[in-house]
Amino acid sequence: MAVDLSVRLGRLALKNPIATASGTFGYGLEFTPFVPLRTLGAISVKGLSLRPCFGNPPPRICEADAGMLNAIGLQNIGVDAFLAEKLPELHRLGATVIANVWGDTEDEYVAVVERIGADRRVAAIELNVSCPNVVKGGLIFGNNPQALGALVGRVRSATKLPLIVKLSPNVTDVSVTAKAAVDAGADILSLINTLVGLSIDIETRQPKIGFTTGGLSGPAIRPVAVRMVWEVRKALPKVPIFGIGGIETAEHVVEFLIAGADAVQVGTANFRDPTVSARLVDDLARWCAAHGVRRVSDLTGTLKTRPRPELRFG
Amino acid sequence: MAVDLSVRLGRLALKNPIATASGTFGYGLEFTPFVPLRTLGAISVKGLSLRPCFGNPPPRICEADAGMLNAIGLQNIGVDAFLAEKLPELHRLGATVIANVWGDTEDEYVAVVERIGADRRVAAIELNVSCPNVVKGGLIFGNNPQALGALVGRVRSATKLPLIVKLSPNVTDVSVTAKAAVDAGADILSLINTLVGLSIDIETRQPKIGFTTGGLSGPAIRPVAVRMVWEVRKALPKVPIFGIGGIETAEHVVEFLIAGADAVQVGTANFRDPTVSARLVDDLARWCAAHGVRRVSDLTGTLKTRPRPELRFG
Amino acid sequence: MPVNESLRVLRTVHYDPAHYSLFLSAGSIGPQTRPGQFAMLQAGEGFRPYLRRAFSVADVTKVAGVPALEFVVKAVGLGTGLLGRLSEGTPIPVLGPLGVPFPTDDLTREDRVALVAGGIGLAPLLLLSRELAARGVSADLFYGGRNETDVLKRADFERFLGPHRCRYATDDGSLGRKGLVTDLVTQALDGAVRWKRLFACGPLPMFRTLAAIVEKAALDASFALESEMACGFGVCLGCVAPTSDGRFATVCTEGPCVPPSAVDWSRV
Amino acid sequence: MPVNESLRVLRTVHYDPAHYSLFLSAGSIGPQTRPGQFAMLQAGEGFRPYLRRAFSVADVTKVAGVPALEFVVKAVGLGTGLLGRLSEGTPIPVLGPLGVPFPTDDLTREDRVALVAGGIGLAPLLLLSRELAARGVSADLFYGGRNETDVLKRADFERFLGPHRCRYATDDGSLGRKGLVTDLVTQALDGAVRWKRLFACGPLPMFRTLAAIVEKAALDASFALESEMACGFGVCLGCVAPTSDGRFATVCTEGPCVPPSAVDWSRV
Ligand SMILES: Cc1cc2nc3c(=O)[nH]c(=O)nc-3n(C[C@H](O)[C@H](O)[C@H](O)COP(=O)(O)OP(=O)(O)OC[C@H]3O[C@@H](n4cnc5c(N)ncnc54)[C@H](O)[C@@H]3O)c2cc1C
Ligand SMILES: Cc1cc2nc3c(=O)[nH]c(=O)nc-3n(C[C@H](O)[C@H](O)[C@H](O)COP(=O)(O)OP(=O)(O)OC[C@H]3O[C@@H](n4cnc5c(N)ncnc54)[C@H](O)[C@@H]3O)c2cc1C
Ligand SMILES: Cc1cc2nc3c(=O)[nH]c(=O)nc-3n(C[C@H](O)[C@H](O)[C@H](O)COP(=O)(O)O)c2cc1C
Ligand SMILES: Cc1cc2nc3c(=O)[nH]c(=O)nc-3n(C[C@H](O)[C@H](O)[C@H](O)COP(=O)(O)O)c2cc1C
Ligand code: FES
Ligand code: FES
Repeated sequence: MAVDLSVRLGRLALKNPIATASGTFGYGLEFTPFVPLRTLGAISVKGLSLRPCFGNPPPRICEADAGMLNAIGLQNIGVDAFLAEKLPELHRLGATVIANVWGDTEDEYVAVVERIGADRRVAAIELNVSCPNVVKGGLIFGNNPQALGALVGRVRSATKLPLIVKLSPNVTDVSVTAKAAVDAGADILSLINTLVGLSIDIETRQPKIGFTTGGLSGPAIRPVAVRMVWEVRKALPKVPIFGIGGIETAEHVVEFLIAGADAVQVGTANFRDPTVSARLVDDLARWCAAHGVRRVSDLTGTLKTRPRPELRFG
Repeated sequence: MAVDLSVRLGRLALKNPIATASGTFGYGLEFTPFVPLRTLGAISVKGLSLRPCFGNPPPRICEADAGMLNAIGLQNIGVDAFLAEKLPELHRLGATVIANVWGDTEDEYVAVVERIGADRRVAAIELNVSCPNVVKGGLIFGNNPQALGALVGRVRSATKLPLIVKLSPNVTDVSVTAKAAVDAGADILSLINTLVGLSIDIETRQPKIGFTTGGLSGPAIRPVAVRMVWEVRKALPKVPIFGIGGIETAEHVVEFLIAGADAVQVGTANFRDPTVSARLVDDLARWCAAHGVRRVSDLTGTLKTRPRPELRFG
Repeated sequence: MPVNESLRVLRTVHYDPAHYSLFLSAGSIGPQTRPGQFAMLQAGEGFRPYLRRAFSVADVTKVAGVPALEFVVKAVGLGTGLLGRLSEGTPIPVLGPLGVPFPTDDLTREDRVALVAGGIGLAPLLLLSRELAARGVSADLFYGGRNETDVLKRADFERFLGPHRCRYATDDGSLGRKGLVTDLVTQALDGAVRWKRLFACGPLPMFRTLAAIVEKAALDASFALESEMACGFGVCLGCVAPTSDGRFATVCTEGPCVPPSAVDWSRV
Repeated sequence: MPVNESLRVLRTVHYDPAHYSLFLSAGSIGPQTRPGQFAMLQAGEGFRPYLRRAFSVADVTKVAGVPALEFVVKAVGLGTGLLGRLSEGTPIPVLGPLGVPFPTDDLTREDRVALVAGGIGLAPLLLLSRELAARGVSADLFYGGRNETDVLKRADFERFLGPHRCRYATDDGSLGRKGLVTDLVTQALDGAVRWKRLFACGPLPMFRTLAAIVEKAALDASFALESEMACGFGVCLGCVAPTSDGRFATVCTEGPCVPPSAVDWSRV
């Protein structure tokens, strides 16, 4: 059976719902030995800032149960170097590029976005407002609806490209920040970023991560990510969503779609297996065919919940 | 080397820092084939309500990566049956009993606590204000500092027993709810309860849990739990803490103590291995001896963080 | 009194890609186990799977003279897949025996009972057959599956109960009667046969039909239920089934063997 | 061009409880591998460990005639423990060859170089020794460990480089000179010997001392660094080391073999 894998997230049309997550796919070009970039729905590149950023001192990563912690510190070559040295080759290879951007201040965010301007080689801009535990920026933007709204509003007026806002899961009610972002002009929402975690080397009594805390990613966080996608879908039924968090198999992709995602981003799994993203595209097509799903977009938001009893759990 | 395992959490003195977590140890008596109850620091029994509670319709549990989801619905025999049928035997067996309690309203919480009164066979009362996704109660109390403060205040004046408040991890800033609980009279804090998650059976497109969402527990959540213990310890250095979340080995216990916990509660691990709690007491003593730690309480809050650079992560 | 012990794999016998028997050293669980009881097995050292898995003790037997527990397993996922690939000698954490066994104490040589198995539901009925045979209680077996390969352990059942006492049904007619096992039961009940008790284990649809049949026939019965289990000994409260008195009962401690009248089948 | 392929365990040789050699089928990684490069190995099917682990290719050789990759491993935890228990024939996902190799292209028969190994740091120097021997470059090996059992693969080193070229140091004096391997190097440098280049792999303290030594002696050098790695090919940015020009460089792609002068040892 022929399966239509194409999906539309508002103005952003993707040939399939399998994208790769920022910070786990480099600038895309590192994966050319493993993945034909043109076969992917999209690739979100490492978070870009106005100036190059050296990131945090090591140790930056450690393993966790069914996942890992990281505190890279958003090391990147800067938006100008990206546009000059990486984007042309990505374009030549037919990659659908999402520019993930961040800044310490509203002005920096806006400046990065203006550098990209309306460059047609960039399919969409993804605002990372969800770097947890940041000394500046992050918490203020990511976990505070007012500040988030103000930031998104300014960025919105700085670009005509589809605007994705990537939300933090480290909040009491993700639908509140989601609404704030959308009301301020976000076209698409990405969720989730990493959960703030801490892991300790008990021999040295030091955090395993130099920054002390790190972002937890991988299969460990999938149930939380799927839940938040479902919550935001319920609160904002019309807003397209990238589901992110612990995706390793086509079944995981289907789970996110059923919960309410229109597409997904594969993150940490790219480290365990650099070929996984391309394989997920094939596996997803096979799964749909085997299950009589002609259009993958038909899966989105089809969760059948049972009536909720007036009971609590624990 | 002789190791002193005893710990003091304010007025609550425990022979060792290994307690068992509510809802994962039944009423304690179910474990007599596997664990000499008197050897444990304490046992927190299944959440007790004013009247018996039948809980949620099945399915109530499913497996997750390095953990599980549950939405039991706080099924319990009720506080009166507990006092009449379980407590005497627990007392006879020399168990240190923590009564975990909950209600749908302030009045219900207070009523349960008054039933227990000043019963000397109960070492402490643990308020479960953190049942996520509850139709009534939970969210209001667990994730709202004002409502939490009001509740804890009323319960405080209803009992002389040490009062433990068990906090929800599903919040933007756990130190805020922690402060609210302590300002209102909590003696001790327990953290964390489960993270709200969703897992889907993609064949039926139904949630694997009848309640739709469930609480994520097990090793998957340990980094989040350790981080929150550290945050609350920083914010409230003098307040005793029970660290909870994904503990399976003595090394995990030590990690929580270094992060700032005075004692720990072992939860889901009791399902995988019903003998784990007693073994952790021995393993912890062995670890301390091997590492020249004479008093286990010397480990608490000894995390050596590095100076934090002005950098963000992701 | 349940025991938590580490038992070694003595042998694994694969019947077809989906079914196998896992033989573990009997440990101190073997001698204690009554028909209908189960054990919780940890598959693999890692966290995949994370929780133990529940399996009925299918037989307490011997492997090359060594006392053994037999589990008959259908590979449906992570844990059942892994358990089938363990090499001989591998130690497995096992918790058991658990749960309420089939009620058999009152049965005598004068009694005749019925055993109804659907698919992998044969497991607890095999050990039951051994006990009934040993005590001289006569029993009729009705065993249904999708096709012939689905119907396992026939030689053992026929040895315990007598070949003439064993009737089979398959969806495709590849073995025994074409159709549902419950049809065989109805047919037998329409005949002269009177049973003191009916014991059953199988999928939910079979239980539903059977529950109606035994109620209509006012026949005493015991069903070995299934449910997703985290602990297996009554503390997680995850395995409950709705009861006819409006409660939720833990299948692991109030069951798995229960009278069908105790279950509210409309809410299952 | 790194390859992601599944390679089978050909043999595992245990030297002592803490050390072993793991031989995998060479696949298409073998022929491509240069001394100093490494591979990322996935240990186990489950999520323990979750990430792949990095190991230097210690040799490209043959096992019973079959082309093989040899890894010399020190068991320090989850992954290294698991990899040592795999049975022959087990397939392992392997990504390689990765990273910047030792610089050797400019070396000729007239040249003499030094190899300095500390503990498990022998691994990359073994394949280097094979290449140097094949190209007729003479090399002096200085190899230190805690005790004699810590000093592995001596027969191979001595076969490649000549026994008289191999000097050892142990903390307890159970083999070679009692003391640090770096003392052997200083001693040799005080003598007449002049090396075109010094290659080293070992623990951080050894690197620190050696960095000072080679700087003082204005000796060209290449160190094979270690760091915790998630991806191994430059995308997670997790494995960085501080550079003397104030940046952070990825050990997996800008290294692992780097001139010590490029590293800011004060910030390591
Ligand atoms: C008291 C009892 C006795 C049992 N006896 C046997 C037996 O003798 N032989 C046998 O083969 N199986 C038996 N089962 C079922 C067995 O426990 C499940 O097949 C097993 O847990 C599946 O684990 P898995 O990791 O392979 O599947 P998973 O990967 O966990 O899931 C795969 C599929 O199996 C389903 N499943 C998971 N757990 C259960 C469960 N507890 N019951 C039913 N379906 C489940 C899941 O919903 C999913 O659809 C018994 C179950 C109980 C409760
Ligand atoms: C380029 C490179 C080449 C290497 N070559 C070899 C080799 O040839 N032989 C060999 O035995 N080891 C080698 N290592 C080290 C090896 O990768 C680690 O020993 C291994 O990752 C530990 O994994 P584990 O699961 O056993 O330990 P874990 O259970 O993950 O941790 C146990 C201990 O090992 C430490 N550790 C974890 N990862 C690393 C790491 N990447 N480097 C150093 N320490 C670590 C942890 O901090 C912890 O103290 C190399 C590392 C790198 C980066
Ligand atoms: C090493 C690492 C670096 C990351 N860097 C970024 C980043 O620069 N920008 C961003 O928006 N998210 C970043 N993330 C978050 C991921 O994009 C993703 O949201 C998160 O890891 C959850 O998905 P996963 O579980 O599939 O990894 C990073 C994650 C990891 C593990
Ligand atoms: C099946 C189950 C039932 C639980 N019931 C309760 C409860 O009744 N009251 C409560 O405060 N916490 C309850 N919890 C939360 C645990 O006490 C604990 O806080 C949480 O599981 C995290 O610890 P763990 O990862 O060690 O399991 C329950 C957890 C599980 C898994
Ligand atoms: S499986 Fe835990 S109560 Fe039944
Ligand atoms: S290990 Fe990922 S960048 Fe080096």
